[in-house]
Amino acid sequence: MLRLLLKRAVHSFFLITAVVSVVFLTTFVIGDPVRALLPAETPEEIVEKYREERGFNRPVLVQYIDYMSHAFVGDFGDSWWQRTPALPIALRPLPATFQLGILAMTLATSLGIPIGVYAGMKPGSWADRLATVTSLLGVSMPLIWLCPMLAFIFAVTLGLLPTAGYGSWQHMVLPTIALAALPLGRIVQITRASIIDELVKQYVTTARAKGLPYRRVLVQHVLRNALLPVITVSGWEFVLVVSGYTIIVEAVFGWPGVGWMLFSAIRIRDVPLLAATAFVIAVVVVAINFAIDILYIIVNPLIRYE
Amino acid sequence: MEARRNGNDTDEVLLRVNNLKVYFPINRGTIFPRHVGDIKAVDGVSFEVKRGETLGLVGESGCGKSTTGRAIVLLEKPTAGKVEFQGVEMTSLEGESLRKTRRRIQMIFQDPYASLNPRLRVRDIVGDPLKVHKIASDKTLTNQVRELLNIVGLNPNFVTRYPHEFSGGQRQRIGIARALALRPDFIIFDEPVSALDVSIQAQIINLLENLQAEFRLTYLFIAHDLAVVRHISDRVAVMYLGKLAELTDRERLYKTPLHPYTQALLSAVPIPNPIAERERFKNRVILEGDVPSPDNPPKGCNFCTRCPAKTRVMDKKQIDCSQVEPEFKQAEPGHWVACHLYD
Amino acid sequence: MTTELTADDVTQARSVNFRDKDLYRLLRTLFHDPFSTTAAIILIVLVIVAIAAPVLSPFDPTAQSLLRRLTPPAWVEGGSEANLLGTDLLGRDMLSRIIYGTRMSLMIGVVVVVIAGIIGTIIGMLAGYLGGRFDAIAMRFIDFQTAIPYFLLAMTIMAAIGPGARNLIIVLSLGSWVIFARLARGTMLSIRHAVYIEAARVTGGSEYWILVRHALPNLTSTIVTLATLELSRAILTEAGLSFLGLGVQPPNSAWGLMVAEGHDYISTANWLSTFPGLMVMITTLSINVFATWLRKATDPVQRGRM
Amino acid sequence: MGPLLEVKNLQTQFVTKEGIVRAVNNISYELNTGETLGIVGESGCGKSVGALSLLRLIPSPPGKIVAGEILFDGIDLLKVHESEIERIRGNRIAMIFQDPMTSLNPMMPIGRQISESLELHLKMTKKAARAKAIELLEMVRIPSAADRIDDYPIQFSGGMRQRVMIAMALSCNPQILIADEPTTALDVTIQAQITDLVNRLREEIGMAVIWITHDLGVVAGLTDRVIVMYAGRIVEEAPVEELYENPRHPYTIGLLGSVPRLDEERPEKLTSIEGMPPDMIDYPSGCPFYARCTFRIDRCLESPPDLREVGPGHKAACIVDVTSSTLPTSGIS
Repeated sequence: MLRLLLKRAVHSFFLITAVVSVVFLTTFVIGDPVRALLPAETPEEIVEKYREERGFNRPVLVQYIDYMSHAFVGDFGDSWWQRTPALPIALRPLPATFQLGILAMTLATSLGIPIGVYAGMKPGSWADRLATVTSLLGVSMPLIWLCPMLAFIFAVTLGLLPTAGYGSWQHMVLPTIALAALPLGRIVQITRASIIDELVKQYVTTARAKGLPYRRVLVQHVLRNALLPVITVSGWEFVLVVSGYTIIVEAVFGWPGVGWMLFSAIRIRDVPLLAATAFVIAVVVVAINFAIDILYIIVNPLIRYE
Repeated sequence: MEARRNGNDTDEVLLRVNNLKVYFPINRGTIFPRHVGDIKAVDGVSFEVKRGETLGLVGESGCGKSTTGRAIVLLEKPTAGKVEFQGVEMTSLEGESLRKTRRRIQMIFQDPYASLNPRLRVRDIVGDPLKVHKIASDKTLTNQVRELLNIVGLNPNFVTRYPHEFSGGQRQRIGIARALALRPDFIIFDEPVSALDVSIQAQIINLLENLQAEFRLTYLFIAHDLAVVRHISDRVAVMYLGKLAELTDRERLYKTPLHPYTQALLSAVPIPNPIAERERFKNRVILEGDVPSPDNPPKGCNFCTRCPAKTRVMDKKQIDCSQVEPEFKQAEPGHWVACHLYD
Repeated sequence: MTTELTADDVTQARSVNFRDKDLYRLLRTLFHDPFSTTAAIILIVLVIVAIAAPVLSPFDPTAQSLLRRLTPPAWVEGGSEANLLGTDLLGRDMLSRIIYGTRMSLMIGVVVVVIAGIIGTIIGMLAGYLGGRFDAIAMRFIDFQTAIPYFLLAMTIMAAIGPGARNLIIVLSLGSWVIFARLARGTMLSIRHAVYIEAARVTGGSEYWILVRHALPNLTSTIVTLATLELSRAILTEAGLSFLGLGVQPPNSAWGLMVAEGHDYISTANWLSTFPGLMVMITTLSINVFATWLRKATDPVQRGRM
Repeated sequence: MGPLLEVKNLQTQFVTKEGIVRAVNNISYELNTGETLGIVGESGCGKSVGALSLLRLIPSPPGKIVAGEILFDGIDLLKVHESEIERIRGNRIAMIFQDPMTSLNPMMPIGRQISESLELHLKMTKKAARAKAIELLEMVRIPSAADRIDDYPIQFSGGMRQRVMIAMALSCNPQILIADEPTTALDVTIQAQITDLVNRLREEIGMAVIWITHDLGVVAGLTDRVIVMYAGRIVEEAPVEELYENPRHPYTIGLLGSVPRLDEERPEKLTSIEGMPPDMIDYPSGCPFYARCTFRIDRCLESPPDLREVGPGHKAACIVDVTSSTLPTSGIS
């Protein structure tokens, strides 16, 4: 088990390295950071001088090693926009994203698992149809459309909630719903499939033949076994929420989270801030994966024998 | 001894397996694998099959009987040993010459559902071997397939159907037709009837016997069902944990088994006769425990952990079975056994 | 389940009595289900629209007319018959822009799926068939890339190499091929040890013959199903990136871009983002419904599941 | 005293897309206290479905018990409330299944799976149930039971798992044990261990056993009386010696001829039954065995023959008076 976690830690280290490397590669090698930094009409000699000062004329590999060694102590340089170290700036919006992300995942799992379980138990029932529709909509839903529509209906037309912004609970409602929609679909789908898979297994008949009431068989035998894949998928979805969905949702609702920070950094071409934000997101992703692994080990006693 | 049914008058050795070993390495790590042990599926097996006879190979699951059969047709790569077919060393063959030799040896598999490609029609399943070896032209192919279906007792009009349209017994017949297409000399049956119901099983067994007589075929019949093996075989080999325990002709094996494992195995088989079976039930030799794992077989005789005759060996011969491995040798002419009792 | 008679046994017992014609049977199951029928029809229409965009669109999608700017759809007060779905900020005809947007989105999606599908399938098949070190390395790479927060990297890469349809295709293909590779490898692995493959080997079939004749046909249906799902994902990601200004650029029309352009006018001119967003939704939903049917129809094991 | 269990005209069907599968068609039999009854038949003959129906364990949908009565100790198991039958399941009637690999919950320690029913039916405390579970594991001869009680099924071999299943089934001293092909998935030496174990425990507990199998050998040694099923019907029923010595239904005769035997001179050919069992959806209106029968006459097509008395305690569902000696030599290959 320890081996597994150790393996995971090594894997995580490489993962973060890879993300930072890709950012380095795209911004410093493919893109030209100096051009991005200076106004477009800067004369060539000033650009060259600047290049030299900042060390951008050194060989790429040297730059890369230099960059990575700084990155691993959390030094991504100063943000070009705020002129202060980039990492603290990138960390600041993290709580806001977690607020939304955790709320959305709680909503998605607390709705999705019961719907999925019920649908799996009774194929063909209304719950099953609801599950089918939810999961299909979930996997097909374009966030770029869902967000404006939610804003239009609840904020503009009904005037119940603010269109965008941060602060009160009212501000959280729409982004949370938008963020929960996609994971909800996926969780319903996997829960349903998992329950169906589990229910036809022989041990269920054994448990019923023992005289256990159906409800007890379901809770004590089936549910626990069926939830294993649900945990894995929920973890993946959480990862997608904080590293993908949130970028669009925060952009639409003006929510000051990491997604919004990333988008802003790209828009204003603040390379250090972009790298720092990407690093933060990668670390969060790794941390979530780690948490899921540990949860999985706790819930699945058999992992020791695999 | 009963006369051989299939007119085996030549005594020509068709297949000679010598000290065959098939080990499956246990590796840790994927990119830089470390070898940490072996599953010794087949661990030094030797036997001969004469032209026209049926050699039965019995044993319980995991004893290596299927792996032996698969190694003969090189579906598994032998770790060591020789497989000589009509004087040709099989293990050294590659590419085209291997494909040519394979024509002579065919194999029938256990699971009639998995052994037919679900996306091909019967015509293609049975006709493919003919096409591969360029025996039939496109024109004659269908007719040849129809004829083969007829031989195995299927309606020739089934050529355009897909495997899922057939029952288990019918599928097994299709598999047999496919094997027969190349007019082989030798067919290896890997549990050909164990997935089938009793009444269908009898149909297939009868078919196999008819085909053997008609085409002068030689069979290696691998199965766990001792009664089926007794019915179809001329000689029988018993396998336990990767090694042969006993090998002799059918009558002797079933009437006077020498190896304690064979004795226990035969005693464990329930027979469909209530009065006799009740008696057997009372006197049954019940082996303790399970078969040990082939990645860590016992030292000495591999049967020593369950052997009821272990103390007898100690008393009579002063041999510790858990230390000394018995040799597989003839206890009497034509009767091979690996047990210290017959040293 | 101890029940001896599964549905499959029944089908098997029955099917001895009839001859199936594959395509016929497939189509019959399609038209049996009104949802998949509708989805199929919508998809056919979309493809026709994409191909015949120049013929079908009433206006040049780039033609601006400041006089007619922000005309609402025809059925709303102030709308005109000429611009069925209204006009945008610059007075361009919405219907024409949506028609060209269909062309753009489908084109990008299809090209991505074809590129990623071919590369991924080949690598996956080889990994599965060759096994050994090639497989181990390919697998590590695939695992790794799947774990990386993809949308984040897509954004940085697009920011670095510059937006536009061609770059979008490159980036989306980079994200998609691993999924094909993983599936192809998995299927290949299960097929490699299938008894019928061994049977083909025993009858003397060459490796090439086995791959083409026996392995490939068993691979196609799963790959095709995955391709439809990936098409939907590519369209969603493209829309998301275009929405953030990192995808298709004006004056080209793309659904995501149009939603973004209309975003600030959500309270005054909601048709600007409603219709293009709806198009994304309809397209991905139809694809997913179709894919669900396809999976069920081609894989009997999946029957009864989602 | 009346029989312990009485099954009357039981019919179980499955609704599928293709049509209604008539898995069990009107079967009736009795089981006496302490008796061992064998139910023999090939796959798809309805023997397992029939057994599952006894405890209402048929998955529904698609399955449904459409008619019949199952009288156990004076009550009709098909009519009582679900909670009532739950009190009987695992307590007074227990069941073991074919595949020991999948019959246990892989995620639950075996001790817990045994003590569960002890707590449920015998109202034992957790502690007492655990102690009893160890005792039961020792009874089925699991070595060092006390150490292994918290192990998971994956840590046991197939034979050992089947022992755990038996311990679980016998935990509440049931009056009836239904054994649904419990040794089919096991090797023959392990099968001998299990049949020996069940036979001994049966005598100790004094329970009745319904042993369902396709293996005519297993039935011969274990049972007092045998029922032969074909296509969802009972075609023959007789005391075990009588059935093997004097089979009176063409199917039973064919079945016995199909088995290669260890105990007799090897016949030149097995007498196989040609053809296949009937389609359970397009169920034949006459005798279901008609198409494969060598004794068939036109009258067989009129209606499915009822079981009729052909000897003391011996019933067969055939309108022709057949014995193995009247076997026509032609027609059977």
